[in-house]
Amino acid sequence: MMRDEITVLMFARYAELFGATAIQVPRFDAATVGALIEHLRRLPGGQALPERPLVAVNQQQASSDRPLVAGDEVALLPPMAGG
Amino acid sequence: MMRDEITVLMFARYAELFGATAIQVPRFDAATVGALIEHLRRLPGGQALPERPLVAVNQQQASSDRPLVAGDEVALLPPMAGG
Amino acid sequence: MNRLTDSAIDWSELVEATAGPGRGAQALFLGTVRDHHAGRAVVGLEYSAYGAMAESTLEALIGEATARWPVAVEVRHRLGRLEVGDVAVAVAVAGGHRDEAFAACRFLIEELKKRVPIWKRERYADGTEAWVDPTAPTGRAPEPAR
Amino acid sequence: MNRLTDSAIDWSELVEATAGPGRGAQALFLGTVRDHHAGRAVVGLEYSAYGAMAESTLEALIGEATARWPVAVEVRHRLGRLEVGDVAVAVAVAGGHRDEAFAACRFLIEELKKRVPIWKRERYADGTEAWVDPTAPTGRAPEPAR
Repeated sequence: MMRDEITVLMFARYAELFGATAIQVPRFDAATVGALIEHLRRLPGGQALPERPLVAVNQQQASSDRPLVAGDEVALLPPMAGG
Repeated sequence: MMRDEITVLMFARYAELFGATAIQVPRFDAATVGALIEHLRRLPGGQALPERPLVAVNQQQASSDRPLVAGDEVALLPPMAGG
Repeated sequence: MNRLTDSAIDWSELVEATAGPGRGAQALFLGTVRDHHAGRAVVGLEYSAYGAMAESTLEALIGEATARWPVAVEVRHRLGRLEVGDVAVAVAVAGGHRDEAFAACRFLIEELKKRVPIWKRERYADGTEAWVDPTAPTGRAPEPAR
Repeated sequence: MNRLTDSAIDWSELVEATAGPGRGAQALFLGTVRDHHAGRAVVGLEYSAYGAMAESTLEALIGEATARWPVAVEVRHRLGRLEVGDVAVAVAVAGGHRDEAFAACRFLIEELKKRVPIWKRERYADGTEAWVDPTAPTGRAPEPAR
């Protein structure tokens, strides 16, 4: 991981959309959670991503205005279906 | 059991009051559940019996005006404490 | 069907007995002997029952539960002398969804306590004993005047 | 603490682990794999998770439950490939009284379903598969446009 990249973990259906379980994104394209999602929706496979998917930053759910800094663990979470 | 007697089953604390697990009572002293209880309360040990204890007739809870006939299975039930 | 038993309750067997491929939600309730009651240290207790009526009342309660919810049910109550930690009662329910599994399980233990003729005599750490009366303010039956 | 496991859940061990001499009421909930969902015949499913967050969220839920009720709690969720009848999740609670045992058990399974990042892919009798989405009207996630 380069210093100015954000790693985005992908799970379940979202991993299938992108064909990847993690994607590195330049941090200037992902200054906030909302900007990151906009960026991801333009990537191949990203068109099926909802406009406001559930996102966790450092394992806590985060809203779309949450700023991202290098080293943040960002994860895209499809609707939960445990139990 | 004589034809004209009612057998009253006693359980738990009530069995201790009377020092018996069953008592035979002449049926003319026990025409109804209420009359039976009045009679039992006059027996040795019976003074500690409540005026309206829980009573089952043939394994169903019965009210004090329930008539009793020979062959009925009558039981005095202290407050239930299972579970 | 014998739902009263003098030996230890095999509650895991009850959970397995209620399972089924359409029943995705299972609830189990266990009532065990506590080491205290109403402020007194309990070392054990003894359950007794009006056996025939207890069995028929349990049967009726299970009929009410299965008429009200689409569930499979197993209930056992232990009688005789129990020590602290022993399982006194087990209610196992399995249904398609957790609403009905929880509701039927709760219904059965509540009604069992109210309606099934079973009695409990507690043994205390100080050597005394008393009948439990859940309807009395102290939780214990009054001692008879002797 | 590993609350996620790839092998069969030993739920009776969880019930025993929560027991204690002051805890007279124990509640267990098991979620098992059903043979149908939303009108389709299910032959099995596969659970996956965001492991680290699932563990930390379960830890937080247990903290919330034990702060709210005086109970001991054990929770396990199975991951990987499961067949019909397999136990997917187990919640064991023990407390002094049944109100708190039932309430905490119900709270934990409800919150787990809402907040713990675990996903489920169902396998159907007709050979197809789909991701489950409890928030979708059909109960299944839309297929991606390819």
